[in-house]
Amino acid sequence: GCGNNQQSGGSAGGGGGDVIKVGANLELSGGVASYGQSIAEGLELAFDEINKKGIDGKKLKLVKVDNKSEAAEATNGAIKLISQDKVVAIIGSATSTNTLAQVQIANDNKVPVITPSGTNPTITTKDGKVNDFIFRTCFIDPFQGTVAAKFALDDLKVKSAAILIDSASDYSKGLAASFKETFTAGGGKIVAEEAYVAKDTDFRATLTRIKSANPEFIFLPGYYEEVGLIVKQARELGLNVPIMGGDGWDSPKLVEIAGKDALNNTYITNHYSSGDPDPKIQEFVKAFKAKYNKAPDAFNALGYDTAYFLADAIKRAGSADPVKIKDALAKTKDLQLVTGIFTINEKHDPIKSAVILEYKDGQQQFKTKVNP
Amino acid sequence: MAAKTPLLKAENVGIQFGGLKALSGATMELHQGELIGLIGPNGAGKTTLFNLLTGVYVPTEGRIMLGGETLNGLPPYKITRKGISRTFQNIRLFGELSVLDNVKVAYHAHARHSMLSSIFRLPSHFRGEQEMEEKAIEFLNIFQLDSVKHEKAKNLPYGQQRRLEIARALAAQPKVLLLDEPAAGMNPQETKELMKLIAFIREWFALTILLIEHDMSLVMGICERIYVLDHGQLIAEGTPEQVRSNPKVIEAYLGEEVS
Amino acid sequence: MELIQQLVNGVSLGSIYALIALGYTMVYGIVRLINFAHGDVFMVGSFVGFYAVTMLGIGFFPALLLAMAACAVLGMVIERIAYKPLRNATRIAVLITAIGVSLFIEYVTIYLRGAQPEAYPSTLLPDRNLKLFGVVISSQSLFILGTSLVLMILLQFIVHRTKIGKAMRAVSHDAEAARLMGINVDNTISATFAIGSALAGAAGVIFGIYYTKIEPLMGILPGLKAFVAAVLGGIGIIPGAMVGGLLLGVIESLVSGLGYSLWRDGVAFVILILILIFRPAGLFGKNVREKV
Amino acid sequence: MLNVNGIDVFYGNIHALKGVSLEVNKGEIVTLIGANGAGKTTLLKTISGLLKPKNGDIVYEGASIAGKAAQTIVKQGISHVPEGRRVFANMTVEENLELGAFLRKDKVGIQQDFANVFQLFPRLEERRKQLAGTLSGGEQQMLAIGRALMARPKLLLLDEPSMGLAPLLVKTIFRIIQEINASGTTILLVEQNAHMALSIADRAYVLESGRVVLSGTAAELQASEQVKQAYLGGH
Amino acid sequence: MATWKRTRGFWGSVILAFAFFAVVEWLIASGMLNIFYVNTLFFMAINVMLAASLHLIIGITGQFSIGHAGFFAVGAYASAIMTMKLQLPFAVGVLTAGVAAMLAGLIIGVPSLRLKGDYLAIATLGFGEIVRIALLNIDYVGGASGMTVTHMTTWPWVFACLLVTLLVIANFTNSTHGRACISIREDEIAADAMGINTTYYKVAAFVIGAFFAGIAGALYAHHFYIIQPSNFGFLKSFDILIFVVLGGLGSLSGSVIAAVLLTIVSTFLQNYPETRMIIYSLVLIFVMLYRPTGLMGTKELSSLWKWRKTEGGVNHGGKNTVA
Ligand SMILES: Nc1ncnc2c1ncn2[C@@H]1O[C@H](COP(=O)(O)OP(=O)(O)OP(=O)(O)O)[C@@H](O)[C@H]1O
Ligand SMILES: Nc1ncnc2c1ncn2[C@@H]1O[C@H](COP(=O)(O)OP(=O)(O)OP(=O)(O)O)[C@@H](O)[C@H]1O
Ligand SMILES: [Mg+2]
Ligand SMILES: [Mg+2]
Repeated sequence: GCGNNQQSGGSAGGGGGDVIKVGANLELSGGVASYGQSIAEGLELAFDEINKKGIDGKKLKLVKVDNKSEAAEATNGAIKLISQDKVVAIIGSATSTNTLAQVQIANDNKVPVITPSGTNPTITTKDGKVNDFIFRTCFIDPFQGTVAAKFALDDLKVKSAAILIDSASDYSKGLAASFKETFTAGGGKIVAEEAYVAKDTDFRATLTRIKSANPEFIFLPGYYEEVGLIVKQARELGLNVPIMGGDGWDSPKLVEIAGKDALNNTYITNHYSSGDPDPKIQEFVKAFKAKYNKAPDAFNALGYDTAYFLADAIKRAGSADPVKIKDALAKTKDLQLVTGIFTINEKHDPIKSAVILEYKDGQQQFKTKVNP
Repeated sequence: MAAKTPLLKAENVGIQFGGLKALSGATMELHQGELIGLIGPNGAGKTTLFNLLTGVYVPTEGRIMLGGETLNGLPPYKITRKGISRTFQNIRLFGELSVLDNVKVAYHAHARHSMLSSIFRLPSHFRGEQEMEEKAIEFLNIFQLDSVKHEKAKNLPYGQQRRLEIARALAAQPKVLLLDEPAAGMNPQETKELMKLIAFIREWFALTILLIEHDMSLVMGICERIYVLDHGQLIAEGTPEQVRSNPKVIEAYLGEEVS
Repeated sequence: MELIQQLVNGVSLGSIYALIALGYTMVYGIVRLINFAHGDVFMVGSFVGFYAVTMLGIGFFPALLLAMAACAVLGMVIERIAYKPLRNATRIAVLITAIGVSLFIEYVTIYLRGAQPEAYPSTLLPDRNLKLFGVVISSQSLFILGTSLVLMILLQFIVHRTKIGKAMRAVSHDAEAARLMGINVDNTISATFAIGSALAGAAGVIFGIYYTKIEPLMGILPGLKAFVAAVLGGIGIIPGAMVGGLLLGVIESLVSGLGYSLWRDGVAFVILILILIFRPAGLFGKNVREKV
Repeated sequence: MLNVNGIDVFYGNIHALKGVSLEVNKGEIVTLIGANGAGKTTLLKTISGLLKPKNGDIVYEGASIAGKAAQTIVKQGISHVPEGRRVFANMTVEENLELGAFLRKDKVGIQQDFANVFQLFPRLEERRKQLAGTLSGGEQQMLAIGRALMARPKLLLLDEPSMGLAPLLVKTIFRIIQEINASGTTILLVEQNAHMALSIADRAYVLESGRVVLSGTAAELQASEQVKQAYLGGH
Repeated sequence: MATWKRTRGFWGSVILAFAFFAVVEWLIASGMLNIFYVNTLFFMAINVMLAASLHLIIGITGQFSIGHAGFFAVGAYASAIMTMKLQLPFAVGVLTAGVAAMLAGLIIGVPSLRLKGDYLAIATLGFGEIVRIALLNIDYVGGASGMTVTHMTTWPWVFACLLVTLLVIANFTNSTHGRACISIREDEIAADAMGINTTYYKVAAFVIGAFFAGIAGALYAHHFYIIQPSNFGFLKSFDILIFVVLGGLGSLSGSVIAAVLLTIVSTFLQNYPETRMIIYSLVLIFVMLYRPTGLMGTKELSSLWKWRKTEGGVNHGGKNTVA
């Protein structure tokens, strides 16, 4: 992402004039730079589109900061965006931790923060109390895990499963927890629970261990970079059982990394399918390909949706006042976006429908749609 | 003299490096106030003996005693504190430290102010540092190094570095001083001055000195007794006259007669 | 059976570490420089190979050679620009420029092509799984093990038996004295970097084929592991790097195989520290005491 | 054979050699004496190409070599035994000697020179496989000289070869220097041991604070009061 | 009287420091310093503490340690456990952080007795990684997702900790104990032969350095809301190392200046998200190419100042030079 919309911000406040400044606090360098950059691509595409029409005559201006994939830098970034750039809202970060690092700043300064992909439940609601200014675009975890467990039990009719999670990801842990709960409640048995560390490349040792536990099914909630390798190596080791994961799998790169053959007999829960004939989705895919010359992945889509989610709220708020924007964000209802039609619930989490997709020869095939 | 118990005594000491017996069965005695020479061909094991005496290497055989106390296995700094201090064949000063600080470091073991007193800048810190400074300057004066006391040691000319090494070794306040080729790299004139200096410090500090040197004018000129090593073995011991005329020494070390 | 499979897994992982560590320890041993950019040269090699295959449409061996050549040049350029001016500086100063160069390569790559991963075409080097008594061995991992063994022998030969190798070692101990022998110090160091970097490039391509996924930050962890392997084996000792790499791989696999995959690197480091405490110059390093 | 014409050499701001001139004729032993820090080592390093003169010229066999790279100069037949031995500590004695012949290609000749060096220094043959760094000071000095001889130089620059050597060896080395010279190698010898140096040299220069202050035949200098006072311990 | 003369410079700087404290305190209270600048100031102070503490280990004692983030992490987590889990006051947290890190320093000091140079470097790096991985696996402190920590770091705390750190390290260095450490750096064998207990001082340097890195950890944890093992990896250790080397190995003021400058550079580069790391890496390379000995070499700011002051007079400028 070598965007070049870096302009010197001379104007006084994000609300003044005919531009509205929106911050993006993303992982553009460091360990998870690929997620942050994907979100930034989606955001930029959406901002271009939105600015073609403008919002009540005003244009949105994206001010990005790089948090180096570090929590402290995420705090620094949020402070800078709020106090120096005077943005009306912040989009980011990609990971839960880096979003959590902004929560208190956002609440103290009354500037809404929307994370496109931070899935930790405590981001929006801590100890039963809603964080007023924090929102997210992505799914919360329990739902996907539940759907996956039901699918494994009812459709695949498996009795035993192994779980392999990304230990550094709350997302992965959340999915695994709800999967486990539903799966065991439905009479299934978890025969192995293993974990890996993000950015690993060799999973053979862990997979060998899983293999010796003889599961009928593997639940693998993780991100495509590792998932691709895990699926590939699992098949190499002769682990041919069905493998299932969540929206973190969704990327055209997954197929390239794992290989078409290895991906057969795998399933994911997702919010949408890029193969979905829905025009909204197809338009996005086309526009994205035109701009970036590649197919979008889940982070691209979430970034894109986050921009529209915010733009919609700004429009409804009729003002660039952060507090009003926050109120409008909280009232979002039946908004049609790429990753589903969504409504923000009282915990500031979106309610979206889910689909189950199966990989066949490298293509996502639509299996079922599940509503929450 | 032989009746008195020796100050420093090596009994049958030896060490092996891999297959190489660098030193074996070396026995020597140093009495209070003596100035002894240690000579021998290159690679005979002279420096190795120094390393054993100062704890740099631990002897694989034999025993080293200082005033009745066994030193075997003690770390070098403890041996230094017990009273043996040395210079090195290839100068090992603290290059980045000033001349003054080089000497102060050696006086460290005699400093009485604790780390906490320094951290909190208690009066004892200032007293201690003051005393160190005065002592160090005393040593520098003796070696005529006071004029360069703020120079970094590595910037001194060679001759001054050699002298600074001796000054530093003395600041550790040893009973026995070991000098490894103190005149190396000096011209005859400088060597003469060094001889005077060694004689002086021996008197002034009531030292016992053991020195290694290849410059026979120095060794024969000031040493009272001389030990001769060859191939890790002591081959001779005696007064300069005895050693000079010892055929074994002539064959192994001196070549023909020296003046 | 599981244990044997885990050992096989470990050896195949370890051969990758060894492959990277060989070039690392070579430069390390000769120039006494902790070349943190080595992992990034490895990454560049991987990408060069990838683009060569996907854009130029060439096969495995030409792509490998191209990547090696590109990395050799990159290595020499890095040395000339960032390390040569610091010949007389402290080693730690050069370590900082090495970190700088490492960050520079990583983020220029990200700037040019983004941080997203890329996948090597799986058709490049066919992979077959051999099954022996229930133990699965991939033909690619055998290939990697073989390659690193051959390279180890080759490197050992170059450094210890050839003239340029002697020149390298002489330069590493005393560059000025080496000049007095008639050795061209600059060229010798360049050659060292060229060889070490070419090896990194080769490792990059092979890594890409074996693991498929490559990305701009892929060099950081393997670079670190190679550093560990090199030190474990004894700095600058080529067979040491090989053994260090294999050992590291096996330890990691066994720890994961016991179900402590999250402790894997931790255990590896504990073992590393223990080994170093008992053998302060690494497994193969002679603990040459400084002669006083 | 070698003409140094008014060279100035600097270390940063330090003016180490100030317009030094000297000449060495074919077949001679020329010695250079002077106190510590006079600039003797600096001069040798400049001749062998480790340092570059700022002004002045160095002419060797009719061609200027000032500022040329060290390896070019070695190739032309000038070998330098550096001060402080500078042996390759982690290489064996044998490898050190091989490196001395780095630019040579005549295998037979190299073998012959190995034999010659071992004959001069039997101790080195005993320690063939020992790492040079663990040799004693004297042994290292022998190795350094042996290593330089392996290049079969026409002009040999020796920087304090007797430093740290046992008397017997000092004599041996001076004898060897004469032998080397007799076999046709020209020698420029830097020494603290002025006595010995002057006794084998044909001519000599005295360097003080970067300037040549005296020169003449060895016999003349030996007789000079000034030299006696300063460098011979004033007998 | 004599004592006063000698400590004049010392008390002078303490008074100056307190004046600075008061001014900043007033600016913050009056709202003239907005949260951006306050935040940058705190971040700077934390980095300075890290740099100063590593300076003691590498710059003064010459122990090549690249696992400093390990001590930092121990401090951060120890303090967070005190305040967040046990609900103890912040002061207890800060102190515990120091003590816990100190213990860690003691542990890593032990390999330093047998290892040298790169071997020590890799052992310390390994130690840092072990700390990080241990934290990753302890569910009590939140594992990979880390711990959220309430904001408690205030300017008086930051100032006090920073001042104590710098004073202790400067005082230690400018004493016979500091000289003992420097002598180890210069030549360990000779130091040993001069009667310096090298073992003791090497461990002491690790322990003191670790203590202050731990304190910095406490301030960090309570300023940035969340701590997570991944923020204490070896790249963080490198960041700290860079401060020390860029400032000039052996110069305390150099380390401080480098930490301040690099924090500013890093903050400023937030405006260039795409090229941030590229520019940063170029800064590193160019500073090292043009000043291989670091910004200050081994000199101290005070010595430059003293030198100028006493020019022509009695020269006692060497007294305060660290190296
Ligand atoms: N650390 C070591 N490892 C292996 N061999 C060693 C070591 N130290 C010394 N030696 C060997 O032990 C022998 C004695 O060495 P030593 O340095 O004591 O000689 P020396 O008598 O001091 O000679 P010189 O007069 O040349 O300094 C030498 O052959 C040397 O190579
Ligand atoms: N690398 C250097 N940097 C700065 N100054 C130097 C350097 N090397 C030598 N000098 C200075 O240059 C002058 C000449 O030094 P040189 O080494 O040539 O003397 P020398 O006559 O060989 O002395 P010695 O008898 O001690 O070997 C001295 O004043 C010395 O301090
Ligand atoms: Mg010796
Ligand atoms: Mg000289």
